Amino acid sequence: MATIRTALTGYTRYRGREGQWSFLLHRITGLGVLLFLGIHILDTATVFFYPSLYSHAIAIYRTWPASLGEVVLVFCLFYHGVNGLRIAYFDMVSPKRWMISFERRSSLWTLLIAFILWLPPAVLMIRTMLIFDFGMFGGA
Amino acid sequence: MSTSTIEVPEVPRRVKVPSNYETTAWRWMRYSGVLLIPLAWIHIVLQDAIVSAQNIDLNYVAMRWAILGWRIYDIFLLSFAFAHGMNGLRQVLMDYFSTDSARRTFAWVLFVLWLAITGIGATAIIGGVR
Amino acid sequence: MSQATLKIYRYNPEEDAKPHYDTFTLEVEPEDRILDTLEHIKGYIDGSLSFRRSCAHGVCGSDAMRINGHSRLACKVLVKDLDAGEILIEPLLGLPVLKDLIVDLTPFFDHYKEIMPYLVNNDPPPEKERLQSEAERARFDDTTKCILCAACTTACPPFWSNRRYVGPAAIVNAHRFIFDSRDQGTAERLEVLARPDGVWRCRTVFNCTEACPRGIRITKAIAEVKHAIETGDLTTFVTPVEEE
Amino acid sequence: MTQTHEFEVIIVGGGGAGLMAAMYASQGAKTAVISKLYPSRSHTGAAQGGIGAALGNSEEDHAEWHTFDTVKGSDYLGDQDAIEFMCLEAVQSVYDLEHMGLPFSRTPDGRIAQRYFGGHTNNVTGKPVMRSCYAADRTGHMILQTLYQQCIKNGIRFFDEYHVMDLLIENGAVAGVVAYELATGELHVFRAKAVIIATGGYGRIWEITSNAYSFTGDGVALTLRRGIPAEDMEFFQFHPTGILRLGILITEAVRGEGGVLINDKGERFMERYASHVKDLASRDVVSRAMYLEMREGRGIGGKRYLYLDVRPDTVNKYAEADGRTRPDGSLYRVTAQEILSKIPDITDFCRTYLGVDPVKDPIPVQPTAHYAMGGIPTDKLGRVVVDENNTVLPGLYAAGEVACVSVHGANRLGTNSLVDLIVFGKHAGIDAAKYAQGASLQPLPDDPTAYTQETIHKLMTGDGSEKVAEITRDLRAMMFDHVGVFRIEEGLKEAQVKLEELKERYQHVCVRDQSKQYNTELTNTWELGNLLDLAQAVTVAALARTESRGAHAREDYPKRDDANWLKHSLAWMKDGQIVLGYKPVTITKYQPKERVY
Ligand SMILES: Cc1cc2nc3c(=O)[nH]c(=O)nc-3n(C[C@H](O)[C@H](O)[C@H](O)COP(=O)(O)OP(=O)(O)OC[C@H]3O[C@@H](n4cnc5c(N)ncnc54)[C@H](O)[C@@H]3O)c2cc1C
Ligand code: HEM
Ligand code: SF4
Ligand code: F3S
Ligand code: FES
Repeated sequence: MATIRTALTGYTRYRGREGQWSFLLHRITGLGVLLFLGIHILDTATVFFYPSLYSHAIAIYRTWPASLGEVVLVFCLFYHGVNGLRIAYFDMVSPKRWMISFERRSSLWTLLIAFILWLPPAVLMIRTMLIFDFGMFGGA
Repeated sequence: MSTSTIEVPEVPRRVKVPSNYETTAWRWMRYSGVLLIPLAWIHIVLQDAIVSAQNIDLNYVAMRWAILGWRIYDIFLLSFAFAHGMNGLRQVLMDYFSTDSARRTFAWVLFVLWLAITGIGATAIIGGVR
Repeated sequence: MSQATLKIYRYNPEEDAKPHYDTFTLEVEPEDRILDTLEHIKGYIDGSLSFRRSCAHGVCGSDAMRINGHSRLACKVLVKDLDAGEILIEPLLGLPVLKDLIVDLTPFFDHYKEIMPYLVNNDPPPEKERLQSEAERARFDDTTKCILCAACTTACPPFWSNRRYVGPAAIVNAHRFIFDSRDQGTAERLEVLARPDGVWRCRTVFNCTEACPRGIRITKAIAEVKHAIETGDLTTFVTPVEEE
Repeated sequence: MTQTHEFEVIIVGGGGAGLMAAMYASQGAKTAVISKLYPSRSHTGAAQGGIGAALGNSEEDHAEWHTFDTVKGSDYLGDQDAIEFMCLEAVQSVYDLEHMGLPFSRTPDGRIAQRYFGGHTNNVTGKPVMRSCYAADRTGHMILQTLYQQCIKNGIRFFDEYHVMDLLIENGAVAGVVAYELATGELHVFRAKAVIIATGGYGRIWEITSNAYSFTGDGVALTLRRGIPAEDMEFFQFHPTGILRLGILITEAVRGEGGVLINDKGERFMERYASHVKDLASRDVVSRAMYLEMREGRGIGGKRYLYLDVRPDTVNKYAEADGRTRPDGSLYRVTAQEILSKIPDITDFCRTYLGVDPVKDPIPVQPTAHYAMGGIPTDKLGRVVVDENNTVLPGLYAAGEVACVSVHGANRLGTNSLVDLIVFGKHAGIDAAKYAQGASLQPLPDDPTAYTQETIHKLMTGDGSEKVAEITRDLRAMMFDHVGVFRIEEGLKEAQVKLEELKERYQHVCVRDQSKQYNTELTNTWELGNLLDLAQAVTVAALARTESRGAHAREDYPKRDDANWLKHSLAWMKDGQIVLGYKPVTITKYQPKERVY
């Protein structure tokens, strides 16, 4: 029991640095994407099993909270991907780069790259959301 | 006493380590992850940003799956992404449940879930829009 | 001379139902070690404050504790190294607290023993030394520095949640033998480390490397061990530590 | 509740000597190690420079040369049979360590690397010789780790964080020990046929010391209380280079690699005190030279410290002046990188505690209390001898810094302590197991823990008008002033008076923490009692010895006096007072000569 508590409160009681935060973010984004993916597989599968339900599902995706969620999802996937690549590169190709200076710098770069990659699709998606859900830019 | 510099022969050291599930899983996370970069990124940028849910409906899905390439693409995406994610979840749970019985239990649950959902997804992709 | 305030985690199982914090204010020099301040408190203010210590210069590994939230050796942190303001002193995380800053190290040493932390070589020894080139020796130099202080293992999130994880310190000590050209027990050692609670629980969180008072490149060492398990190759990926 | 355990051999102390003894004893007897620290935290781990053995891996060397250097270093007070035995055994012991896995640094051809150290010379040319086998600057750490690892491999029983507080002797033989378990506050009786004491030294008596908090001489103190004498207590080594104020050691290897000591005027003053080997003279010589420099006002800024300079420019300048060459004949030149790679830990200490980078700035140093040459008298098999006639106390052994064989005499040579641990630890272990096979357990006294319980009870119930921390502080400052590098009659007499006062004050301390678990206040308080007793033995023995020899430098008797003082002192404790006796030095090959470096 004590270990579970430590597991949950450790992040506030231990002042980890970049590594700890990128690990948490990697884990949260990974699990977030997985949750979405599970749902997404099931709702898409309705096209074969219950085609009539599909439009209901899609309708939910079209609401603005879902649209915002997708914006976040895209960030999660980019961050998780870039960070996963960073880890895989250090692990598989160049273990000697696992040193403090590299770790700190590369964690920040990862965040930055994920952010830059995310911006264009995010702008597009937010624009679409504003058009469809809020009738801006002349609406649809 | 010796002042010469006889190099000690460098025999490359190798050992045989029987490979086990965890080792394979670790490797899998990295290889599948790298593959997922094009697969997942293209998918999500295309569907969510460029096409967007606003323009997706049964017809769109039917049109897309009319092209065999997209079906193969989606099959790949499904198998890699979901297996990667489910194994990730299994690893996360292993951090929090350390008894063998708990680990066995959730490993089975996750396996069944993975099989079922992958099966459903694959059926849909192969079966197409009805 | 200036004043410092220390907020210290207190727990005496014979008296307290729950841990609490005590605050002490005392005169300090900027060059004082945190250990000096603790000794001062124990000597002059509250004799019951309990902690381990021995060498007082960072080589024995007794006084690892959490200082301002980081695993550190109290004898290797000077008052001036810390931000101004209250200094927070707590026991290591992830091991049962026995009293004040003293934690139960049994799980830690058990993991150390699990990975066969000794040279295995069943050939009859030569008359003189076994030869080893400077390059072979350099490969595991970094991991010979470990003083078993437990700062790393108790900074590791996977260890907080799963005490069965062997933890970075044990892997560091395994590394020291795995890449020693004289060792013959490596295959067996790697098998232990390939188990579910071996190296694979490491998620490269890096808290260990940041915490190590001996500056060991722990995450690098772990990555090299992972490689050895994965490929059986004990040479290619292993490089001596370079200066940053 | 007292638990009783039964073993054949009990080892008290998990440092280098204790673990070595455990490895060998366990091969022939049921063995356990009791240690007040986790073994890996013993002070052997702090040893930096190296372990001396005439392997001759880099240049010509012989065990006889090592023997002579040790005899000379000891200022002829070392017992020459034991020294010869140690220096011969050293070679095999170092190979044994290597076979156990010790990761020595290596020469280009793959052998154990060796380097210069103070007092180690080529007996023909008088030049320094590379005799110190090393693993970077953490040789002791590697020895301790390697031995601990081997003990784990051999499944040796450990009782960690148990303080041994009393030795049980029945019918003139060892019956066992009484230990206090820190985790529970309970007393344990360990019955044993043989007991090996390996508890290390007692440098904590002095204010500036390289020694750990736990170096409180428990072993010597508890045998002293049981009627066993302590030998040569007046000889305590002050290492020349401790970090200013903190006393943290900067190994002699820094000078071995070419570092030099510099005074306020920028002079390399050791040229004046030891024209041959200069900065690599024996420790007592260098420490005294430093004191004299500081006394003449040539300390840095007139203060009581000097510089140790290991910047590459300085090293190269003086190496050239000395005509120092590499083994292949080329000129000795170093780069900053090379220096850093040979002394990484020292560099770390300087950066952490002084904010000084040793390859860019000189290191402020002062002499620091370092090593106890004296201790429990033993023969060369580690058996404790209890009188002038070397009568053995059956079943009792001592090894390591706690013991006085005596191989270090009046001054220990650098690297010889680690040799001592390994060689005599091993032989004590072997002999104890052998003895245990032929002996039976002694009966226990009626109430084996009575004495210990009473001691603890007194400490827990004192009137509390005095503070342990204050007595400790006063003791250490007083001893550093009066019984330090230089000694003089008035100072020693004053120290004696002060010690009486301090012991009186100690009667009034009280342990406030009344809890059972992890009562470190109690153990600290008990340890202070040991320091006080040992300080008394040191002072009384120092006052009696009216000559200067090795580490014992009397300003009022500056000459060595072989006619009267070529003998070991023995100090007994009788009713709280120290009583002295003497026994002869064993001289085999080397007749005393004047000692010049
Ligand atoms: C900084 C430093 C550097 C040095 N460098 C060198 C060097 O380069 N070369 C060299 O030859 N020598 C060197 N020395 C000297 C040498 O390291 C020591 O003399 C030696 O390590 C002592 O070893 P030991 O086994 O006797 O004691 P230790 O290693 O100190 O072990 C003592 C053990 O006894 C235990 N103990 C103590 N009291 C009790 C008790 N009451 N009950 C139970 N257990 C107890 C402790 O827990 C510990 O395990 C150095 C010393 C210092 C301080
Ligand atoms: C886009 C490309 C991706 C890459 C490069 C990638 C890479 C990785 C890597 C290397 C790991 C292992 C981390 C570790 O062991 O420390 C990992 C873990 C994980 N991944 Fe991915 N991944 C990607 C996509 C995904 C997707 C699409 C999902 C969701 C379905 C996902 C879910 C997870 C989960 C849940 C974990 C476990 C996290 C943890 O252990 O904390 N990943 N990923
Ligand atoms: S690896 Fe570093 S932090 Fe971990 S136990 Fe060893 S010395 Fe301590
Ligand atoms: S903190 Fe833990 S996860 Fe790995 S890199 Fe260090 S062991
Ligand atoms: S007291 Fe030894 S490491 Fe701090």
